Parts: sequence; C-alpha cells; structure tokens
Amino acid sequence: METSLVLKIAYAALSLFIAFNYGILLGATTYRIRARVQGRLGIRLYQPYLDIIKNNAKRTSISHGIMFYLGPIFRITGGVGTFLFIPMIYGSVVFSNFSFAGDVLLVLYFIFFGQLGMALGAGEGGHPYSAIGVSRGLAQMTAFEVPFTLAIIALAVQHNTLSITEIIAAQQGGILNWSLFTNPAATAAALIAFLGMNMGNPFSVVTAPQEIPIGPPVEYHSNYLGLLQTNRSIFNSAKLILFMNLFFGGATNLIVMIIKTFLIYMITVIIGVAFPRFRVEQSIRFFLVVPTLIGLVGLVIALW
Amino acid sequence: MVSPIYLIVIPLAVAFFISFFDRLGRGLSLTLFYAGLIALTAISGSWLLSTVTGIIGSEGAIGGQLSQAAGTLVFTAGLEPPLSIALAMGPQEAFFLFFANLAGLGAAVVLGRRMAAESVTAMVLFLMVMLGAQGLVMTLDLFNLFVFLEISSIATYSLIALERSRGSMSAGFKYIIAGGIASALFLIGTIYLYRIAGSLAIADIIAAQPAAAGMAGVTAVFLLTAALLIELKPFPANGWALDVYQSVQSGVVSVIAVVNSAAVLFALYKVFPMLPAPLTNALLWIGITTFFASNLIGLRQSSVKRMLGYSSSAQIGLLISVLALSAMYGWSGRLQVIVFASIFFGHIFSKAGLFWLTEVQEERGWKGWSGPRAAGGVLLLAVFIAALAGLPPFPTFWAKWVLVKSIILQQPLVVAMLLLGSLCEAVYLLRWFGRTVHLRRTAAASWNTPARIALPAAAAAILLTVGGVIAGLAADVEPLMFLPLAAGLVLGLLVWLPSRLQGFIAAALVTAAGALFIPQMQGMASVFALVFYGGGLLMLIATLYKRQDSPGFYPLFAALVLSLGSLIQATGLLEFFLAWEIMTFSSYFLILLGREAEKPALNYATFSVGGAFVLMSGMALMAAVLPPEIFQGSLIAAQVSAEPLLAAAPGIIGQGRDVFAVAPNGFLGGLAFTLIAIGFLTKIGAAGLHIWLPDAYAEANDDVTPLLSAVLSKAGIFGLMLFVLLFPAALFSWFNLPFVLRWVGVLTAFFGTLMAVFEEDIKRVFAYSSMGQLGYIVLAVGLLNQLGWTTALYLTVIHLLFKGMLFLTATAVIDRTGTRQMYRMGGLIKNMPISFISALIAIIALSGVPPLAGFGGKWLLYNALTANNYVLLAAVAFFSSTIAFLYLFRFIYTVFLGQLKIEHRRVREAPAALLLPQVVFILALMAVSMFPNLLIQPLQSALAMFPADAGWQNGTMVSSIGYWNGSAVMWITMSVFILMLLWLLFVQRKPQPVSQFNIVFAAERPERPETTHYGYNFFAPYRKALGFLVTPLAGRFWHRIAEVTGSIGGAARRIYTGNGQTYALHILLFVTILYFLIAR
Amino acid sequence: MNTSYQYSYTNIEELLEILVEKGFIAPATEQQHATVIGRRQVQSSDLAFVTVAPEAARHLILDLRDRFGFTHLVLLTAVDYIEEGKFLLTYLLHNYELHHDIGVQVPIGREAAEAGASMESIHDLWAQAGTYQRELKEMFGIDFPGSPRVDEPFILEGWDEVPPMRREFDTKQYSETTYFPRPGRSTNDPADYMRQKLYPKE
Amino acid sequence: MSTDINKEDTQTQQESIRQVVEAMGEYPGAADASDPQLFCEARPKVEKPFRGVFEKFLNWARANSLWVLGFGTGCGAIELRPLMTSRFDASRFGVAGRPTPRQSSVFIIGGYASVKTLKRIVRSYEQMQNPKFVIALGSCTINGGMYWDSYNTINRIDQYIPVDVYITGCMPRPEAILAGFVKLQELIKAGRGEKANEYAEHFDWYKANQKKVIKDWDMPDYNW
Repeated sequence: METSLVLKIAYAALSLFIAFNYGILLGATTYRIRARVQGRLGIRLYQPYLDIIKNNAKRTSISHGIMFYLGPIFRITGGVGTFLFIPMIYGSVVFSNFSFAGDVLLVLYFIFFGQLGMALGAGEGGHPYSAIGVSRGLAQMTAFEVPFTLAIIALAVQHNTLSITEIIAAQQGGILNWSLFTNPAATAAALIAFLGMNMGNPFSVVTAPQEIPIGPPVEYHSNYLGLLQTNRSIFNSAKLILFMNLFFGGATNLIVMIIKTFLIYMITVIIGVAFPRFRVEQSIRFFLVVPTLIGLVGLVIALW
Repeated sequence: MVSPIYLIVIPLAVAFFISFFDRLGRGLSLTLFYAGLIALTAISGSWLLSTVTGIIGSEGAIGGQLSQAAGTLVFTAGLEPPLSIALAMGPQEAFFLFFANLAGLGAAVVLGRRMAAESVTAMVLFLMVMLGAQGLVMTLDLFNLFVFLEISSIATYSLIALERSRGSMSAGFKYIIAGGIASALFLIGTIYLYRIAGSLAIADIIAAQPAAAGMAGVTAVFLLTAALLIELKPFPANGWALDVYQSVQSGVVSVIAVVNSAAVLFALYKVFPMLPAPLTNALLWIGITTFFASNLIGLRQSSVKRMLGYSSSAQIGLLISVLALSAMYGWSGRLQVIVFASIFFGHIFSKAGLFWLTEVQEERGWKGWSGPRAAGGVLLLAVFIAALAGLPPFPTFWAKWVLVKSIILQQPLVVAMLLLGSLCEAVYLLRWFGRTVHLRRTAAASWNTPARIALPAAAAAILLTVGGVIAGLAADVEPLMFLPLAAGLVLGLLVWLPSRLQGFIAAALVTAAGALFIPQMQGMASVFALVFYGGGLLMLIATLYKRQDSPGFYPLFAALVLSLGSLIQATGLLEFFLAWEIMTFSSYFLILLGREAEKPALNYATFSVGGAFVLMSGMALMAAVLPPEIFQGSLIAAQVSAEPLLAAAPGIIGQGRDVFAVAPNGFLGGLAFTLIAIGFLTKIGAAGLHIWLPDAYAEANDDVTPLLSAVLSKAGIFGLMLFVLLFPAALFSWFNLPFVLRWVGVLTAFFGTLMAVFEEDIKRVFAYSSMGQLGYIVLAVGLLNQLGWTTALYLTVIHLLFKGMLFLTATAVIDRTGTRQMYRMGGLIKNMPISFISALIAIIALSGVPPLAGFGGKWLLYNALTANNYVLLAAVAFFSSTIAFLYLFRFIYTVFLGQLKIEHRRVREAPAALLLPQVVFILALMAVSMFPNLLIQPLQSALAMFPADAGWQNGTMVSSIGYWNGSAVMWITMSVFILMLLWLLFVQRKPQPVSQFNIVFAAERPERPETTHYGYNFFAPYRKALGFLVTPLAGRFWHRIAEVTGSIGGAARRIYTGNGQTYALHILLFVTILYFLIAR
Repeated sequence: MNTSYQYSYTNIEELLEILVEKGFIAPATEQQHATVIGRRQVQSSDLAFVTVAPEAARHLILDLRDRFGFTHLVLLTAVDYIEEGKFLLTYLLHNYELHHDIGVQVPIGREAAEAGASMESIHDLWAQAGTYQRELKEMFGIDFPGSPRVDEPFILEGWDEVPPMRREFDTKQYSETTYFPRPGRSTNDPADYMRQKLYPKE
Repeated sequence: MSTDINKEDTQTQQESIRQVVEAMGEYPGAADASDPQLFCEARPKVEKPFRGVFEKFLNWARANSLWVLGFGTGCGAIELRPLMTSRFDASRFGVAGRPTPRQSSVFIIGGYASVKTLKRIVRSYEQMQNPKFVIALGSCTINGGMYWDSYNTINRIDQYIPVDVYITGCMPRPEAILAGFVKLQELIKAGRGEKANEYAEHFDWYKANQKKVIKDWDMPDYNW
C-alpha cells in the first residue's frame, strides 16, 4: 500500500499541526496545574499562542551573523525532523510520518541536530552565558544519554529490532506487554533520563535563569524566539510520543496518545515541582550512577 | 690477479720506507701512505670481485659453500707451512679485508690533517695496524694469528698513546694490560693445541678435533677463544675498551672499533669450527648479553663517543652471537651471508661514519652535540644512525629480520634480548639525533663538516645504502618495494629546487603511483589504496600553503605516502614489514621537523620501533608456526622465499572465502597474533599504548599532523584487518582475541574522547579525537562480521574526510593566528568563513548527527553491536560518541564563534592550498551523505568473504534489526530547513547586523574580548565530575618503565670504574668464571 | 589577656597608658576638640580614640597591629572640619583577642600642599586599605600617594566636580542645575507643617 | 580521590591563569567604545506599525503578553516580587518575568535611579526590541522623591527614556502596580504604546540629556 509522496507530505503536515497545538496546550495546561498547586490561577490557556505571536510581531531584531541567524532554524529543523521520524499513531497511515527513513537510532541522533545547531547559533551570539549554558547542557547530556541508551539497547535486544514501529507492535495485545511491565528497569532508567532531557528541575542548571539568564538562548529574541518557542512545543510532543512508543505501548488513536503522553509529562512536572536543582557535576554523577545501574538491570532483564 | 701476499708486503714496505721519504718532504710521505692504503683496498677489492664473480660464474647463484670456493692459497717464501706463512684469500677473506681496508682508508682520510701535522710515526703505526688486520684475516696458522694479533695490538696502543694526553696514555696502558692477558692466554692455548694436534695450521687443528680430546683440549680451545674474546670486548670485561673509545681521537677509534674488531672477529670465525658445543653456546649468550647490556648502559651515556663505544661493543657482541648461532644451527650460504655479512657490513660503515662525524665535536655530550651545519651532514648522520638502528633499507634491517625469523622458536630469549637491546640502541641513537636536529634549529653553534670527513662519510653512506638495497634484493624483495625510498631519494636530490616545486613533483609522484596501483587493487585493498593515495595526495596539496622552505620535508612526505601504498602492495611478510618500517621512520623524521618536537618525536620513535619489533617477532613467530605446506621448505628457507599465502594477500582480500574455518594453531599462533595485534595497536594508539600520540600529533608541523591523523593512522587498521584475514585461525587459538580487541577498541574510543574534552591545545584535542575514532574502528574490526567490517571500512573512509577537514582547518587557524591554544582564538567565522563551513560539516559528520555521513558509521556500528548482543560495548560506544560533542562544540565555538580578539582582526581566510583539499573532502562527504549506498555497497561487496548481514531496499539499508534511508533523511532535513528559513525570512523585518560587543551583558558593556570569551577550561564541571578518569595512569606506567630501565643501565655502568686494575680483574674473573661454566 | 604579642594589657585604659609610657603617643592633654593632637578619649570599655600627628600615625598603627594585636582594620574614614581647615581621618582597628577597638584619628590639612590634602598610604599594611583610600580620594580628594589604583574612579563614574563629600560642595544646587527638577515641587517640612496645623495664628 | 583531582585541577588552573595574565602583560583596560568592530553604530529607526485590524490584533497579543525585564533598579523592585505570588498572580494578565532585555517588552524602573544605574537603564532599554514599554514606579522616578537634592540621583526618568505609565507612591503597592499593568494594556490596545518609536524620533534630545549626566560615556550612542 504505497502512499504517494504528496499525500505523505500532507499527512505529515497534518500530524505536525496536531503535535504543535498539542504541545502548546500541554505546556499551558501544565503551567496552570503548577499554578493551581501554588494557589494561583496561572496563565490563560491560549497564552503561549499570544507569546509566539507577540515575539513574531516584534518590529526590530538584531543578528550577530549567519550562524546566529541560522541557529533557531537548525533548532526547529531538529525538532520537526525528530518528530517526523517518529510514527505518531501505531497502525495509522496518516500519522506514521516519515518513519520509513530510519529506526530509533536515527531519532536518537537526530535529536542532537537541533541542539548542535542551536549551540552554534548561540555561540556566535558571543555571549559568555550562552557558552556556559551550552557547556553545562552538553555535559549533562552526555550523562543522561547513558541510561537512555541502555534502555533503548535493552528494548532493541528484547524485541530484537531497532524499528520503532516494530517495538510498538511487540507491545500490542494488552497492558502487560508494554515495555513498562516487560522491562520496568529500562523504563525507569529512560524516564530518569527523560527528566534530564527536558531540562526541568532538578536538572535545570542548563538554563538556570537566576545565574546565567537563560543559558544558550540568552541573545535570542523576536522572531528567533518565536521559532524556538514553536520548536519547544513540537519537540516536547516528539519526545513524549517517542517515550510513549518505546515504553508505554504506543497509541492506536489520538485520544490514547493524548492521555498517555499527558500522564508521562505529568511525571516530569511532579518531579520538577518537588525537587531543587542539581549542580552540573552532581547531575552527571547522579546519571552515571543511579539510572545507569537501573539501565544495566534493564539490560540484564532484556538479555535474560 | 695480484697475489694476496702484497697485502702484507705493501704496508710493511711502505712503513719501512715512509720515514725516508718523510725526510724528503711530508707531501711525499703522505702520498706514499695513501697510495699504500689505496693499494691495499684495491687488491682486496679485486679479490672480492673475482671471488664473488667466480662463485657466481661457477654456481650460477649465491648459495653454495663460500669458503675457499674461488680463493687461493699463498705460501710465503715458496715453502710449505710450518716453515712459511700460509695465507688464504677466499671470498670471505676478500669481503672482510676489502671493507675493512675501505674503512681504514676512510679513517686515514679523516685523520689526514693529523697525519700531515704529526710525526711520521703515526703513519707507520697506522700502517702496522692495517698490516695486523690483513694478517689476522688471511693467515691460516695459529701462531701467525698470534703474531698478527700482537702486531695489531702493539701498533694500536702505540697509536693510542701517541696522542700524549693523560687520558689516552691511561687508555693505552689499559689496552696493554688487556692485550697482554689476551696474548698470554692465546699463547698458552696455542701451545696446548700444538701439543694435541701436532700442527699449528688451523685446518689441521680443526681436523684433529681438540675439543674431543678431553679436558686439556677443551681448555686449550677455551684459552684460545677467551683470548680472542677479550680482544672483542665482551660485557662486562670491556671497560678498558670503552675508556679507549672515549679518550682517543675519533678517527683512531674508528680504526680500532672497525678494522681491528673486524679482523679479530674474523680470527674468531676461523677458529670457530674447533669450538666444543658448550663453548659455542656460551659464546651465544656472551654475545647477546653484551649486545643487550651494552645497549642498556648506552641509554645512560652522556658522552657521544662513549655511547658509540657501547654501541660498537654491542654490535660486536651481536656478531659473536650470530657466529655462535650459525655454528649451532649449521647455517651456511645465503643465510650466513645475509645475517652475518649484513650486520658486519652495516656495523663497520655506520660505526666508522659516526665516529668520523663526531670527530669535530668529540668532546661534547649528546645533549650539547649540535651537529653539522650543512643539511647533507644531517642526512649523513641520519643514514648512519638509521643503519645502526636497523632501519630499512640498510643491511642490518634485513639481517635482523632473517635472524629473528630463523631462531624465534629455538631461542626466544635471544630474540627478546636482541629486540630489547635494539630498542635501547634505537632510543639512544635517535635521542641523540633528535637533540642534534633540535640544537641545529635553535641556532646553537653547529659546525662545518670538512671535506676530509664529509667525503669518506658520504662514501660510507652510499655504500650502506647500496649494500642494503642489494641485501634486500637478495632477500627476494620486489624492487617495487623500494619505490618509496627511491622517491624520497629523488626528491632529496632535488632539494635545491624551490619548496613548492618539490611539492608539485611529490604530488605528481603520488598521483602517478596511485593511478598506477589503484586500478590493480580489488576489494578491501582498493579502499585502503584510495585512502592512502588519495588522502596522501590531498594532504600533500595542502602542504603547499607553506611559505618557508623546510629541507627534507617533501622527500620524507613522498616516501611516507608511498610507503603506505607499499603496505598494500606487499606480497610477503618481509615486504610488509619493510613498508611498515619505511613508514615508521619517514614519519618519525617528519615529526622531528616540528619546532618543539624533540621529545615527542623520540616518544613516537620509541613506541614505533618497539611496536615494530613486537610486530616483527609476531610475524616471525607466525611464519614459524604456520604449517610447512604453507611456507614451503624449512624455517630457514622461509625467511627469504616469498610466502605463498601472503603472496596472494591482495587477492584474498575481496574474494569470497570462509575465513574462519581454518583449524587453530594452538598457543603459539595465538601468541603470534597477539604480538602482531599489539604492534598494530601501538600505531593506532590504543588506550595504554597511546601516550606518544598527543604529543607527536601536537608537536609535528602543522602540515604533517593532518596526514598523521587522517591517513597514517589507518595503516594500523589495514594491518589489523589484513592479518585477521591472513591468519584467522590464530584469532581464537590462544584466547578470545577479538573479545579483547573489541574492548580495547571501545575503551580507546572512550578514553581518547574523554581526554580530548579537557585539552586546550587544538591539535591535542584532535590527536585524542583521532585516537577515539580509531578506537571505534578497532571495535568494529573486532566484530568479525560483515556489518562490523563494513563499519570499519566506512569509518576509515569517513574519518579520512572529516578528520582531514578538521586538521586542515586547525592548520589554517594556527597558521593565521599563530597560537594553538583555543581560548586565545575566537570569533574567526567572519574572517575565515570557508574554514568555518568546513569545520562545521566536519564536526556534524564526526559527531554522527544525521543527515551527514557520520551517522552512517554510527548506525552501522550500533546495528552490528546490537544485532550481536554486544550491549555493553554499544552502551560505552554511545557514551563516547556523546562525549565527542563536548570537544567538537568546544572547538568550533572557541575558535570560530564567540568573541574575535582584537589582534586577530586582520586574519584572512586560509590559503587556497589548504582550502582545496577541504573542498574536495566536503564534496565527497556531501555526496556520501546524500547517497550512502555509493560508499556502503562497494564496501559490502569488498567484504564478500563474510556472510551478508545487511541488504538494500530502494535506498534503504536494512540490517537484521534496523533500517536507515540516508537519502530520505537528507531530503527531509533539507526541506524542513529550507521551509523554516523561508518562514523566518518572511515574518522577520530586516534584522540589524550588530558587532561582537552588542550583547546583553548584565547591563554592562563587555570590557575586552579576552574577558568576554568563555573559552578556557570550558568543561570545568565535567572535569569535576569525571576528571578522575583521565588520570594519566598509562603515562605514569611507561614513564616508570623508562625510569627503571635507565636506572638498571646506570647501575650496570657502575662496574666500569676507570681503574686499569679493576678492568684486569674483570677480565680475569670473566675468563675464570667462563671456564668453570664451560668445564662443568 | 593577650599573650601572643609584645605588649599585653587587659583594659583599654591600660592600653592607652602603655602607649603613653612607651612613647607612642604624647601624654594626655585636656579634653579638647577631636582634631587636636594628643587628645585621648575612652568612649567605652572597649573603644578608645587617640589623635596623633600625621607623621606619627603610620608608626602607631603598625605598632598597634604588630605589638598590641590590633590585627583588623575595621574602617578608614574621614570627616570634613571645614571650619578648621582640616580633614580628620579615622583608622579604626580591632583586636580579635580582647575585642577592643581603637580609633587612631589623624588631622590633616584640607589643602596642605598645592596638590591638596594628602596622607601616607597604609595599603601595604592591609591590602583592603587601598579600597578605602580610593574612596577617600574620590569623595574627599585626599590623596594617598602610592596606593594602588587610587586615582581610578571608585563609585562615581566620571565625576569631574568638587569631590562631593567636601562640605563646600552644594549638592542641592548641583542637582537643580543638572537633573531637570520637575517644576511645581513643594516641600512639607514636618516641623513647619505641625506648627501651622497647631498654631495657625502664628 | 576527587578532592585531590580538584586540588590539582585548581593548581593547574591557577598556573594557567597566571600564564595568561603574564602573557597579556599589563591589563590593557577596556577596549575603545567607538570601535565599529566592537559596537554597532547604527541609530535606531522609527519602525512603522502595520495598519488596521492586523495591527490591532498584534497589539492585543502584545498587550496580553507583557514580559517584564528582571532588573531591579531601585527599592521598588521589592514590590515586584509579590506580583507573581498567589495573592496577586500577575500571570493572569500575561505578565511574566524575563531575565534578559532582548526578550522582554516591559521595563519597570523600580524607583530612584542614580547616575550609575541610569547608564545601565539606558543600555538595557536600548537593548530591548521595539515595541517596548516602560513603567516607572514611585515618586523618585517622577520628581526625584526623597533624593530630589542628591548630587548623584536623577530627578525625572522621562528626560532620559520615554515612559508609558507612571505609578505614584513611595512605594506603590502591588495592587497599584497591577493597575499600572492594566493601564499599560489599555494604552497598547489603543495603539498608543509607540514610545519606542518616539525614542527613535527624538533620539538626539534623549541622548543629549543622557550624556549631560552620564559623564564617562564609554558606550556607543545606541546599544543594539
């Protein structure tokens, strides 16, 4: 059943649109939830849209150079690309995106595309805080990738495939087939890594607003910032969908997807509001010890 | 044909008449003196020519019994012995005499000024020394041997004492003591032997088999041998000789060390057949111990002459042990010629040459020895040192190879001592050489080489080279294998041309070689040929950016690139090793050209030579344990004949064959492969063996490093893959070598990458990065399946592309900014945009981020690892590959982004010569990124000997567990990128371009670029967290080893007190203990 | 009881006595104005002030630091006695063992020489004194030759008027001419206000 | 183990810093502000708004997305903190804090401004992107307040940067500040939040006033 290229692109655009809006509403919702926990009302649900419009409506902007200009574009290409390489809904032609282009390894490495481009753009901004932020971000990234990789390798070995679609397929047929239950250790390791990946508390030292304004994007503003905000929602969706696909059995329709990703996201939200912030070397040590050990257990489970 | 008797008569007559002529004028006497020496040389030369052609004429090829085959016997006074002196002149005698006389003639030329200035006695004594040597070689009579020994000794110590310095008097006296003891022993031994055999003719005595005649006979033979041995300065009874070497003028020393020793050695050779087996055995151990210990002690020598003295002593020891070995194993013919004659030949000319060269600055220690001023002088020094250290194409190289190969199974300990001793020797010689080059560059006083030294030394160097090549050809090495050397030589002769022109010629040579050889290759070999020739050519083009001349650069560069090609061309182990060694030493000399490269180059040389020796012993062992049907003929024959399996090597690679089906060869095979692997891993810079790597890469000239990293390092990978294919069975026969290989690979990747993170020096960053990347390749090689090997080849090619780009960018940046410290750069993107693009593409590729080709390597690697359940390896490899982001970003940020320093404002884009190869690399990389199958499919078909484990469906590569469509990824990424760019262009009003200080700086203004650029210790928190992992344990380990070796050498040196009595005691004790050991 | 220094004392009077006895300061004079050399005042059981001549000050401070245990320079400040044409510098020192403070007060001429007021620097005794001296230079124009970076601006960036802490400087006038005072500003002095409110007839 | 490393690390770091300092010689001081390679010298331009409904829509978005620069310039900064707390919850109005002027649209002058602070205020204000709004808190910003006669504190902030909304008081309470935000929103929605263009228009006048009091002007004329 070959879908024509035009149709494929149209489908991908549709799922991208859904992911973008979902990501934005998810962000606003969690903000409101967090505000309610603190006894506030919080932002309006459509506030992120306003912010994006506002930033795009800024009349002036500056450019430190070509790389600075291209940085956000790299970033959003990374985000959109990552999303496009992940099938959103299992078994759906419409929401399978461009997952034919590669397996989970591709997704794993494509995540770096945007980060690298962003880091380069921020670097040309010439602001030392950008560099400090990138330094922290990269350092922390190397650490949380270890448990994450262990988890993914465990899954690959367990299901004998690196294809995301096949990993979802292997988890069908009941909740107990989910990787969450077939390999809880790998799932746990990956979820801890996910906290680091989202750079929320306790791993938020990268953007540390109090110390180094907001880290890498300190020089970004106006339309650049608008792009970055757009990317954040898409990328967030992409990561959530990836985790859902790998560990929580994927989704066969949009509603299941929304419920599952929302719940996954709540994990980071809850941990984020409950914990203070690690220093970089602390989080590196943490990632290389606790989740890594859990990940190794996951490997043992997978091989056994 | 002139009768050999004239060899005796001429020196006698000249010595007799010369004082009369001296009265008439010094010019006349000098003429006579040199005429006499030339006559000696000419006569012995003519005999050499006639005997050798005689043999060739009679038997068609070298290989028959050499002794007396085409020689002649001469009896003085027309009487039969014992009434006359019987002299023999055969090919051996002629060989010894001709070269000894030639060396003597050279020494006389070197001593010319002294001969002209001093009294005529010097000439007389010199002639007498020569006379003694002629006699010692030719005589067939034991008593005559004694007489000539005495003539030679007395003349020598008179010559020594003639210097009239306190030191030389004392040295001469020590010589007399030693000589006296030796003479006494010799005479007693002769008497006993006469008593047993009833004749003084050596042949009669041998026929009488004195050793079989009971204890008395053994004792007699022993005394005779001991006397000769003492004259040959065995360890530890050689203190007197070292004092002589140190205190006497170099020209004279060259005579003592070369002419005298050669003659006495020949005398020993003549009496060898009468030696009983235990004595032969003892001589073997005495010889090899002398070799080992002298070289060990040589490490701690500061005086150049004494260091050379130790080396002489060591070489003579080696020759003694070779004599013993050939007696023990009944070697004859070609083997003997190649081993003994080559070592002898190499020894006399290299040693004589070195002694001559040191004559001008003989009082200095090596630390202050600044060397000849002319480039030619340095070249001579290099030739002699290379010849002495046993580098190709010099004779000793072949000899050592054959020697090791012949005895590795029977005498592994001897091989070990030989190689360790050789390593020590190479280290102290190259250390001296490196210092010389360094001092010369730093404009310390260097001297002009006078013609009286330069001419004989040049002659010796030419002889060594020619002799070496002949020996090589005699060992059945393809003439093509000398191509790198020939190319180097040709370019070396063109050194007067402008540097760029040389570069073009070199490039033309490499292109021609590549065009000629690459089409002949197939399969894997062609991949490596492309990497070696293509990469080498591009790097060569890149070097054309240099503005100042660097003599010797292009010859070495061309030799290096072509030797890499030769590695693939090699059809035998020897040829492979030859190419390997040429590669090693040419790269060593190239590294040495760097400004601060003295120590790093020495480290590199030490590890390379050590690694090469390990490799050599592994190869020798491998050749020895392989079934005889593979290596036809006996072990001894194997060394020279072309190995049939290897002959097919380039053919094997690329042809389908189930390579792992061969039965294991047991422990020895495994050991051999392990040694071979260690040799290659040293070159690759595997974790633990890597400590030479960062310094060598960093301190080599900026135009050399790209070649070292991007191209040269692949030689080790090639070797590893080649030998896995050649001797697959040996992989598992001792232990699971691939398992170790995999872990070594991944740990190399991990530690290399991690160490790169903490470096400030741009070249050191990439040096460690190279180490890390090669670690992945080793890991992939260790997988032993098609996907793994595809990965290895893929990474080899891709690494050439991106590391070439990175190092060339680094070169450009260093060239433009004048610093290697990254934090001192910054903001160069606007000044060097093309270099930035190159660096950007390279780091994206290196880090493995899609859509560029680097991801292909990652995908292949993890698929190969995961499919085989190597999960831990995959995890560590992944961890390393994420760490690579750190140093990559740090590099590109600190150098190209961030704040431009005020002093770098006028920095311009890199020179075109540097950009051109980068553009080629970029195009290649982009092509491979767009269409991965362009590269991967040929690689897969080159690896058809493995069962296929990944296929292609419409541009999607499908392994057993994963899939990847590189083209699709590229298209998607590009489309999204362009869409987003268009969006930004659409919604954004024209942005205001701003300058570097227009940043939000907490409401302040930045003060200076230096204080605004976050560059130093970029990953400080990372160091806090993981810094303990980069504690230089390996460095400390090797440093400790070097220290311990040095202290042992230093401790051993203490036995040489400088006191004549002590030395006499040494000699007596040596003889006594030896006697009891034999008699037992 | 401080023991680790050359001179030991127990209370602040004793300290002053020792200082007089050993000739560090002149004998007591009548209670006089603070700028008169020789004035001594015991403020409380742990705080005393002595006034010494500029030439003697550094020596005394050094002795107090090294022989009496006043190891800490608490502050260095100045008061403008414009009527007497003097600045009074106060070096406040602290003894960590007894927790005593002693203020060494040094009157220096406001315009002693052509270069203006000047005093010997003690930045070599306490590195942080350099910072105080920079401040005094900026605020009062008192020079401390040799003190590091003493001529660089301290907190006022680019101040080119009379040093603002000098009493001849009229800050109100300066503000009015410089800072665009908003017209229509009225002042409500509390005293006036209360008086008008309570005694409107007056 | 790790402490050793850190110690060693610090030592090597110090050593390297020492080398760098030595290599630099005497610290050369700040680089020249009039260097066009260091600072962009372009003047600000009047950026014309769009017209009609579209601009109204954009203004609505701007009014409801007020990102405040987190720069406490005076004692009034302490009154800003409670705005984000549950009692006042300014996020209801779309108000959020932002740590960098590049990304902010509202600058709150938190009270008295010394000359030294004024310099930073001007710099930060200019680094914000058009459209941008200024809220001035307290009497000090209006007429100098209790610092009216200080030699080092300016009296009227509107002489130096354009102000959209003044909030009186010493200090105004958070409720007052919220009211100020609402007022600002009204202004923006009415299309009157064009003070950034006004600044560009009267750039020379503002600049002259600024330079009158900021004497060591080591910045470019406009801080992009």
